[in-house]
This record gives sequence, structure tokens and C-alpha cells, in this order.
Amino acid sequence: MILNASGCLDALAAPEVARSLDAFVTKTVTPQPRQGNRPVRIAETEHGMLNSIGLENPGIEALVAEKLPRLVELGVPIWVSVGGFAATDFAELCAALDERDEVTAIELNLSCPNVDEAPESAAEIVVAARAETRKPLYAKLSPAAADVAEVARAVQAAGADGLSLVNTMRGLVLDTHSLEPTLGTETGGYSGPALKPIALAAVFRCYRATGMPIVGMGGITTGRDALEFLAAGASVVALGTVLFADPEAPARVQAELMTELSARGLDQPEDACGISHRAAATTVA
Amino acid sequence: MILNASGCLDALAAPEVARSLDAFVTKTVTPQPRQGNRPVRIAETEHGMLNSIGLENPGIEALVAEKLPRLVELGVPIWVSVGGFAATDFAELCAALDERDEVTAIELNLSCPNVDEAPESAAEIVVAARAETRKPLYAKLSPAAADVAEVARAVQAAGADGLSLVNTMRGLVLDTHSLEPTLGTETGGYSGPALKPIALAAVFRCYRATGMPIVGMGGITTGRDALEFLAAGASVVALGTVLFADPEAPARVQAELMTELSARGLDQPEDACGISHRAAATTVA
Amino acid sequence: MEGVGAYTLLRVERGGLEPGVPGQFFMVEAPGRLLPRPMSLCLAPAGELGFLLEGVGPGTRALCEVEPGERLYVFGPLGNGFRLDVERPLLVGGGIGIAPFPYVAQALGDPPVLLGFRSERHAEAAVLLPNAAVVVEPTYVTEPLAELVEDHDVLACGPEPMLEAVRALAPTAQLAWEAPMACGYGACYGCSVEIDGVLKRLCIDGPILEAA
Amino acid sequence: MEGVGAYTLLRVERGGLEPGVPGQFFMVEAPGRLLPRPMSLCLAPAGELGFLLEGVGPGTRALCEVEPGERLYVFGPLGNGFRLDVERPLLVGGGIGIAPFPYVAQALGDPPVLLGFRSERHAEAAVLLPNAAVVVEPTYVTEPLAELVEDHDVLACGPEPMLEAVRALAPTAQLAWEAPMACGYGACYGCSVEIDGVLKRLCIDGPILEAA
Ligand SMILES: Cc1cc2nc3c(=O)[nH]c(=O)nc-3n(C[C@H](O)[C@H](O)[C@H](O)COP(=O)(O)OP(=O)(O)OC[C@H]3O[C@@H](n4cnc5c(N)ncnc54)[C@H](O)[C@@H]3O)c2cc1C
Ligand SMILES: Cc1cc2nc3c(=O)[nH]c(=O)nc-3n(C[C@H](O)[C@H](O)[C@H](O)COP(=O)(O)OP(=O)(O)OC[C@H]3O[C@@H](n4cnc5c(N)ncnc54)[C@H](O)[C@@H]3O)c2cc1C
Ligand SMILES: Cc1cc2nc3c(=O)[nH]c(=O)nc-3n(C[C@H](O)[C@H](O)[C@H](O)COP(=O)(O)O)c2cc1C
Ligand SMILES: Cc1cc2nc3c(=O)[nH]c(=O)nc-3n(C[C@H](O)[C@H](O)[C@H](O)COP(=O)(O)O)c2cc1C
Ligand code: FES
Ligand code: FES
Repeated sequence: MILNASGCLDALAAPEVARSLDAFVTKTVTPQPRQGNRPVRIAETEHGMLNSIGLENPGIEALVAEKLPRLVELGVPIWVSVGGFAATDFAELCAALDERDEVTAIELNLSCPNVDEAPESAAEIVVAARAETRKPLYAKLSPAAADVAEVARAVQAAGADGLSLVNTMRGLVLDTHSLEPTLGTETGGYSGPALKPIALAAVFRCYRATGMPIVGMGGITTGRDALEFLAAGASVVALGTVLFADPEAPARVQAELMTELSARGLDQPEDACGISHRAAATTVA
Repeated sequence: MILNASGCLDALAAPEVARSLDAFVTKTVTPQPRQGNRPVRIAETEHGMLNSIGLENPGIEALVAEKLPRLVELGVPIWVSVGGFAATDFAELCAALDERDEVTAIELNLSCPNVDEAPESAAEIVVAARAETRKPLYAKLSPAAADVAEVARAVQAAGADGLSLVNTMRGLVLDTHSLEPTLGTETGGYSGPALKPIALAAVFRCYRATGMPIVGMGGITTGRDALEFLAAGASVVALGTVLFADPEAPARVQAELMTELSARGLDQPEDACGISHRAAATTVA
Repeated sequence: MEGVGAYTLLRVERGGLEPGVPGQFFMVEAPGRLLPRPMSLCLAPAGELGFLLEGVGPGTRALCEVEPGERLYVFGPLGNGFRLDVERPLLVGGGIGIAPFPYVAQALGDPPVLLGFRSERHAEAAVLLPNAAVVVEPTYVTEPLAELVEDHDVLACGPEPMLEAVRALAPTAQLAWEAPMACGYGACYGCSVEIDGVLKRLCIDGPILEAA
Repeated sequence: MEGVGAYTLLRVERGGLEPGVPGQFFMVEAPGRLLPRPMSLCLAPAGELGFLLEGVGPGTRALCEVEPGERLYVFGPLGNGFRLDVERPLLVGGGIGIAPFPYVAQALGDPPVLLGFRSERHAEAAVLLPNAAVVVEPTYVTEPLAELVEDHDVLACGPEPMLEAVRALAPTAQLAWEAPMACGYGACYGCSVEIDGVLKRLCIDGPILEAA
């Protein structure tokens, strides 16, 4: 199953890309509309990119009133990513979405590096969100934690149904000439191929720590990459940065993944979930 | 000033490389000898590498008795990197080094991802180390923290004299064929070019937060990279992974750096320290 | 690939792509780089798409060195393009801002063109628009433009200071803006600019904006 | 570059490098990869260094595709090499383990050689050692070796299971081992292996170890 990573596709601007996905994840929505950060907001690095969009979004009211009805017409399941600065924000957002049948799942963005306010602890936010909705809740974590598996255990205990791994890491690019930060916000979120080994480690360790369903992402570019995320423990993968260079990536990655799977005698993506752990498990037993 | 990154050079095995540095940093030494982790211990990734050496070292006693006397003969200032699993370990190590005139500075490795035992908080360790030595203490931090600048402020308050930024991030590589983890320890420390934007962000933010002297490292390969670390706030840079592919890197990077500096009308590396912050500072004033 | 003064003309096979409306752009893969680069369509000969490149950084320099026969991933046309229902068009280009105008000029039946360049070498690119009036720094396009602006509908493309100056002279001009773009199709919100107090994505609501 | 059966022979100009003792290795830049790859010196014609490559992964495959004229960063010689003060040498190679032996054979005045390969195509590499006795799977080198081992001092290079089998037959053999290496000169501790209960770095204390 292939999703887009939140913030990396606007289904209304590119409906044909959204339709090539198994589900569409919205850009993170906050209680109030947000303008986002001042430009420059994106910068390429040698092996990835930085962004400092800063959660530009129309707010939950406009999302529900204006965008959701149009998103539904795409015929693709809709996941809504929600974000905020306090547990009460997340509670409010989940309450607003709980009764919308057109919303399949909610992703809690616990980890946006472009929003400076310190979030309350991940578990508290999940508890607050859980109280407001019975929809599947995916906690999206950053690898910028001393031990991401510990955070994963905490959000599981707090009532999350799954994990989205990983969000971006904080990074910096300096302008070639001035040596000043290229981004308007100085630092920004680092994504793309450079992140892959970090993301894979997070998926691998959180899968072992929790056994929860995981949406794996971070630098996925090919079917081989997708296979590795499944093997490490993801049940679903999401494409982010790759969509900018290749809007046809969902179909391509899906096809490449099927080729990789059948070369290994596996019938479907689910059969690959967690296979990196098999030998380890055997050793332990 | 160019150093090697701890664990990326053995001065006794490659004395001519060590002599091309402005100071030599030992591999992290622990109170007792350590065998390190079982193989496979290194794996290349697309844009970096993983290691799981696991602090293989002869222990502080052998270092002081057998290695230090030979290191001194190189005629290069010696920094000793120390590590352990409790603040008392660090205290013991610093006490053993405090009276050794041949040791110029001590680096506290607060961040090795290949040692599983949870370290006590960084600040506690610095306090314990500080109590045992008046030598310059550099706290080496990992970017795997929700806010590395906060950790930097804490170690400054605890008595550290400088920062070494950054250590590796946890990463995973899967074997092409088996899809099982390539490293014997499954995950390992991710270093090399992919880390550069993350490391630069850490240097930039910690410099602004503390104004402390910083040894900048993480993916430095060229003089341009070195210049960027200086501009972000490092006063010294260290070469790690690049030394494996290019033992002549210290002289090359130094020469390239001087070319970069003079193209900008700067006379010496110190003149570049922190220049990325100038415009920002102006804006604030 | 051919040199045109200080610029390079890149011609790719059209494949299944439409050339689109003049002023629209394509996202062009830059070999070895993660993100594609936005490029205005410059020429649309049969079966081909032509882009005029200025090598200013790693992406455009890599594109200037593409070898014949290499495959590049290109997608588009993107963005809105110029409104061509104008009565007395005048094309005003600064530097690489000449890029969209050969294709525009073809659509408009060779309207008058005013081009400014920073050196004689850059000015050689004016061969792409044989009837153009050309000025070279220290003269700026705004100088001859001041005399022509009354009687014309201006379509302008060039560096931001030039566009601001043109806007001051010609309040109804259509201006082709630039912003760093990661995707070019509305996916990343990287290109947001404030237009009349509202944030819009330049890649889908632009790159051509009415001056006003 | 030339094909030798299933393998590829890479010849580089020697520059200022010494060829070293037979059995030593060099770290060879693998184009596009971060880390260099350890390669035994295979041939040392005047002014050149020759390496025999098996394309097993990204690094060796990139090396097999190097174009004439490309520049590669190579450093060495590294490691310890074979002890050549043996009276009745017998070289035993398995697969790409043939690599160091042409240079060894030259130094020892064409001693007897026993080579094993997994297919006829791989066995074509035996042209590099014209007097060698060659077996192809399902026959293993250990079969003929069993008869020769009494009267010889064995120098062996090949896959780990082969080396283990050789060691069982010839307790005093010199064996050339492999381990993943990041640096090749003692800097990374990546290649540590346990030897007689002590960890040693194979790149500086090996790659040749006495069987015992
Ligand atoms: C709609 C559109 C159409 C374009 N058409 C053409 C064209 O036909 N021909 C052409 O040569 N170029 C065109 N450009 C500009 C071109 O896309 C950039 O020059 C290119 O992306 C720079 O990439 P780079 O890697 O070479 O340099 P970078 O390192 O990305 O940039 C080099 C320098 O230029 C600045 N810069 C980069 N991109 C932009 C931008 N979009 N706006 C302002 N400053 C920027 C950077 O800050 C840096 O200082 C167009 C841009 C847009 C948005
Ligand atoms: C001292 C020494 C001398 C060598 N001489 C030669 C030579 O002359 N010719 C030659 O073709 N090869 C030689 N090798 C082996 C060669 O270095 C490796 O095949 C190469 O590094 C693999 O790189 P890769 O990127 O192609 O494949 P990788 O993706 O790195 O490896 C492909 C597969 O081989 C395994 N592997 C990789 N390196 C090793 C290793 N060193 N030991 C055991 N398994 C490994 C990996 O786990 C993987 O399954 C030598 C190795 C050593 C240590
Ligand atoms: C331009 C951009 C905008 C993003 N916006 C969001 C967002 O709004 N919410 C969120 O949870 N993640 C956001 N992300 C992070 C991605 O969803 C994803 O976690 C990250 O990019 C790693 O995947 P990738 O390497 O495939 O891009 C954004 C990433 C990019 C590049
Ligand atoms: C093989 C290897 C061993 C390392 N050992 C240590 C160590 O013992 N102590 C330490 O503080 N850092 C160690 N590091 C981390 C480096 O000192 C450095 O922080 C990191 O590699 C980032 O720099 P680089 O990208 O230039 O390699 C090691 C890194 C590598 C690659
Ligand atoms: S460039 Fe991505 S939204 Fe405009
Ligand atoms: S390969 Fe680096 S120490 Fe041996």
C-alpha cells in the first residue's frame, strides 16, 4: 500500500497523482489558518532537501467545509494529518474529524521541526486525541529523539493505533555566495534519500518495540527502498520528496516493488512486512 | 585548525596522517578494555556509512601506560576522547588524565549510539568530569535530541569548555540479498556526507545558544564543507569518514579551505567563524 | 545543446508532451540533482521542446553539460502562461528573462521586443528574436520602455528589480516571476508568494501575474 | 580493462606507488561510492598495477565499468603480504581468490598452482597462471590438495569455507582472509577479527594469517 507523505502532495492541485495512491494524506491542518514561514522555503542539498513551509494551511474549518467534499470525489481514502502546539489543539482537531465518515484515519504530526513552540510530550497529546475519536490514530514521530522506540512505546500505551515514521530532521544549508542560511527560517526539515538509513532504523526498532502497524517513509525513491521499509517492519509506505521530481512515482514504485517481491517468491507487499527480523527472532528463540 | 574525528584514525598505525593534523583525537577510551561489537561492523550506504565498532579500546590504563608515550612522539597535540556508562566512569577517566601534561584536551563522548546502556543526563556527566580536571572539556553531542541547543546550554552550565558536534545518528542498512541487517548489531552509527546538513544545523544553533568554541564535524569532505562549518560557528573542524577514502584529506582540505578563504578576502580560518550569523544578528539589532 | 552567447540552448524530443501556452514552464531533471528545475519553454520546433539555460548553480550547470542522447525526465507544461489576447503587445526581457519570448513572439506574430543584457556576450542571445531592440548595461530596458509604454501592453520577464521597475512604469503589465520551486505542480508549497495580501503558489497561480 | 573469463582485469598507471610484497593489497576508489574497496595486487607490469575484479556488488561493478583514461584514487600497498621464504610453495586459489597469485607466482619463480572455480567460464581466469591445475565444481580444490599437501608449503586465497577446509588439511598454510574494510590502514576498526583469542585488525595484522 502506497501513500503520499503529508505535505508532499496537494490532491486538489494534482488529482491524477492522488488517484494513483492507495490513500491520500492531507498536509497537516491546524485549528486556525496559518500563513506558514517567509521565503525562501526550500533548498536542495547534495543528498536531500530542506523545507521550512511552516504548516501553511487553511485551518480545520476550511478543510472540513471546503476541501473534504472535493477530496472525497477523488475516490481515494482520505487520511487527515493534524498538528498544533498543545494537546488541546490535537483534541479539538480530532473532535472535528471524528464524525466525518469520509476520513479514514488521523495522523498526529508530533514532530514538525519548523514550528518552534515546544510540544507537550507525545504521549499526552495522544491521550488527548484518543479521548475525542475512535478513528485510527497514527502518531508521526521524528528520529530526533534519544530513543525513538521509547517514544513509540509511550504513544502505544497512550492509545495510538499505529506509527508514521519518520518526519524530517532539522538541517541547515548555507548560500553558496553569502554563506548565510538559504532558508528564511535559517534551519529547516531535512528529507530525501540521505534520511533513508535513519528512517529504516526507526521503523526497525519501533516495529520490534511495539509491533504496531507502521507507515514507513524517509527517502523512498524506488521499489527496492519500499521493500526495505516493509522488511524492516512497515505495513504501508509513503512517498514524500520523490513526488517533487517524479509525480509518476506511485505507479512506478508500486511496479518496481511487485517485481522485487516476485523475484523473492512473495505474492504481495504484506508478505514482506517484518522479514528483516526473522533471523533475529530465530536466534533469540 | 583541522582535527580527526574520534574513532576515525589510529595515529600509531598511520603516523604520517596524524602529523598532517593540528591535533590528534584518540578513539574513545573507557575505564576497562572493550572488545567492541561482533562483525560485520561497517556498511556503506548510498550517501554515508554505518559503523558498529562499539568502542573497541584497550582501556584507560593501557592507553596511559602504553599509547600516550608513543603518541607524544608524534609532536602533535593530543586530545583524549573518553566514554562510559555512568557519570562515575567519566569522572574516573578524567581523574586519570588530569595530571598527564601530554593531554591537551578531553572530549566527553556523551553520544555513542553503539552502546546500548542509557547514559545519565549529559549535564550530570559534565559535572562529574569537571570535578576531576581543569583540562579543557569538550562535550560531544549527538543530533538525536529534540533540541540539541538545549543540551548544549545544559552542558555549558555544567562546566564544559566547548562542544564537539556531531556524533553519528542511528541508522540501518539491509543486506541486498537476505534483507537482514548487514551489521552484526543490526543498527549502527550513520556518518558521512548525508549527515552534513544535520551537523551544520547543530553547530549553527549551539553556537547561537552558547557562544562556546565548537569542533564541527559530520560529512566534511572538502574545504568548502570546512568553510561552512566555520561560518556556522565552529572554530575547529574534524574529519571522520573522509579519512577512510582519502588519508591525504587533512592537507587537501586545509589547502582548499585557504583557497576558499582568500577568495573571500579572509586571511585565516578564525576570520570565518560565525559569519553565517552576521546578517541575522544585524536584523535583530 | 548549443551555445547562444552566454546561454545554452537545450533541445529535447517532445515525446508525448504538449508545448502549452507561451509563458508556461516545464520541470526539467537536472542530472545528478534531487530536484528538477523550472524552465520556461523557449522554442517549440516540430517534435521538440527548446529551453534556454543560464548556468548559475549546480542544477543549471549540470543541464548545460548534458550530452546528446542522454535521457532527461521532463514534465509540464505547468503554470498559467501569458494572456495573449492583448492588442498592442510589447515583450520586455532582462537577461535570461528572454527565455520565454521566442515562443511568445511566434504566437503573437513577431510583436516589438525590448531586451536588456548585462554584457555584449549575453546580448548575443538576441539572435533568437531578430527584430528586438537591445540595450546593454549601464543602459536598462526601463529607459527605452518609458517612451513605449503608453502605447503598449507589456509582457515582461526578468530579474525581480527589473520587474518592479516595469511594474512602476506599466501598471497593467503581465509579469513573469520566479521563486525557488521544488515541484512545480502545487505539491510542496515551497513557492508561496504573497499576492494582494493572500499567499498563492507561484507554480499554479503564476508564474505570470498581472502587475496592478 | 579487459575481461578474463567471468572476471575483469583493471590496469592503472603506477604513479608513485610501489607494488609491495605479493599478497598485499591496495584500497581502490570505486567511482560514485563513498568508500574505497580492498583489492589484492594481481599483476605488476612495468609502470602499472593490475587488479583482477569480480563484480559482486555496487563497488566492484562500478570498477568493472571504469573507462580508459578515468582517474582513480588508489593507495597502498597495505597489509602484510605472504611470507615468501618457503621451500616448497604451493598456491591454492578459489574463485576470485586467484587474484594475488600471478604476482606471487612471479616472485616465487612459477611454483605449482591449484585453482578451483565454480564454472568453466570462471575457470578461464586460469590463463593468468598457465601451469595451474584447475578443477571446476562439483570438484573442490581440497580433493587434489589432499594428495599434494604433505610435500608443500601452502599459500591459499579464496572464500572462507575453502580457507577453513585448507586449514584442516594444511595446519601451517598461509591463508589470505577477507573482512569488510572501510579504510585498509588501521583507522576504522571495521575489519577486526579474533585471532588466537585477541582482536586484530585484518588490514594491518593481515590479510595473511598463518593457519595454525
Ligand atoms: C517559472 C520559472 C521559469 C524559469 N525559466 C528559466 C529559464 O527558462 N532558463 C533559466 O536558465 N532559468 C529559468 N528559471 C530559473 C531557474 O529555474 C533557476 O536558475 C535554477 O533553478 C537554479 O538552479 P541551480 O541549481 O542552477 O542554482 P541554485 O544553486 O539553485 O541557485 C543559484 C542562485 O540563484 C538563486 N535562485 C535559484 N533559483 C531561484 C529562483 N527561482 N528565483 C530566484 N533566485 C533563485 C539561488 O538563491 C542562488 O543564489 C526559471 C525559474 C522559474 C521559477
Ligand atoms: C584484503 C582484501 C583483498 C581483496 N582482493 C580482491 C581482489 O583482488 N579482487 C576482488 O574482486 N575482490 C577482492 N576483495 C573483495 C572485495 O574487496 C569485495 O568484493 C568488495 O569490497 C565488495 O564491494 P561491492 O560494493 O562490490 O559489494 P558489497 O555490496 O560491498 O558486497 C557484496 C557482497 O559481498 C559481501 N562482502 C563484501 N565485502 C566482503 C568481504 N571483504 N568479505 C566478505 N564478504 C564481503 C557483502 O556482505 C555482500 O553480500 C578483497 C578483499 C579484501 C579484504
Ligand atoms: C515540502 C515538505 C512539506 C512537508 N510538510 C509536512 C506536513 O505538513 N506534515 C507532516 O507531518 N510532514 C510534513 N513533511 C514531512 C514528510 O511528510 C515526510 O515525513 C518527510 O519528508 C520524509 O519523507 P521523504 O524523505 O520521502 O520526503 C513535509 C516534507 C516536505 C519535504
Ligand atoms: C568507524 C567510526 C568509528 C567512530 N568511533 C567513535 C568513537 O570512538 N568516539 C566518538 O566520539 N565518535 C566516534 N565516531 C564518530 C565520529 O567521531 C564523528 O563524530 C562522525 O563520524 C561524524 O563525522 P564524519 O561524518 O566526518 O565521519 C566514529 C565514527 C566512525 C565512522
Ligand atoms: S513549487 Fe511546489 S508548490 Fe509550487
Ligand atoms: S579496514 Fe579500517 S581498521 Fe582495518
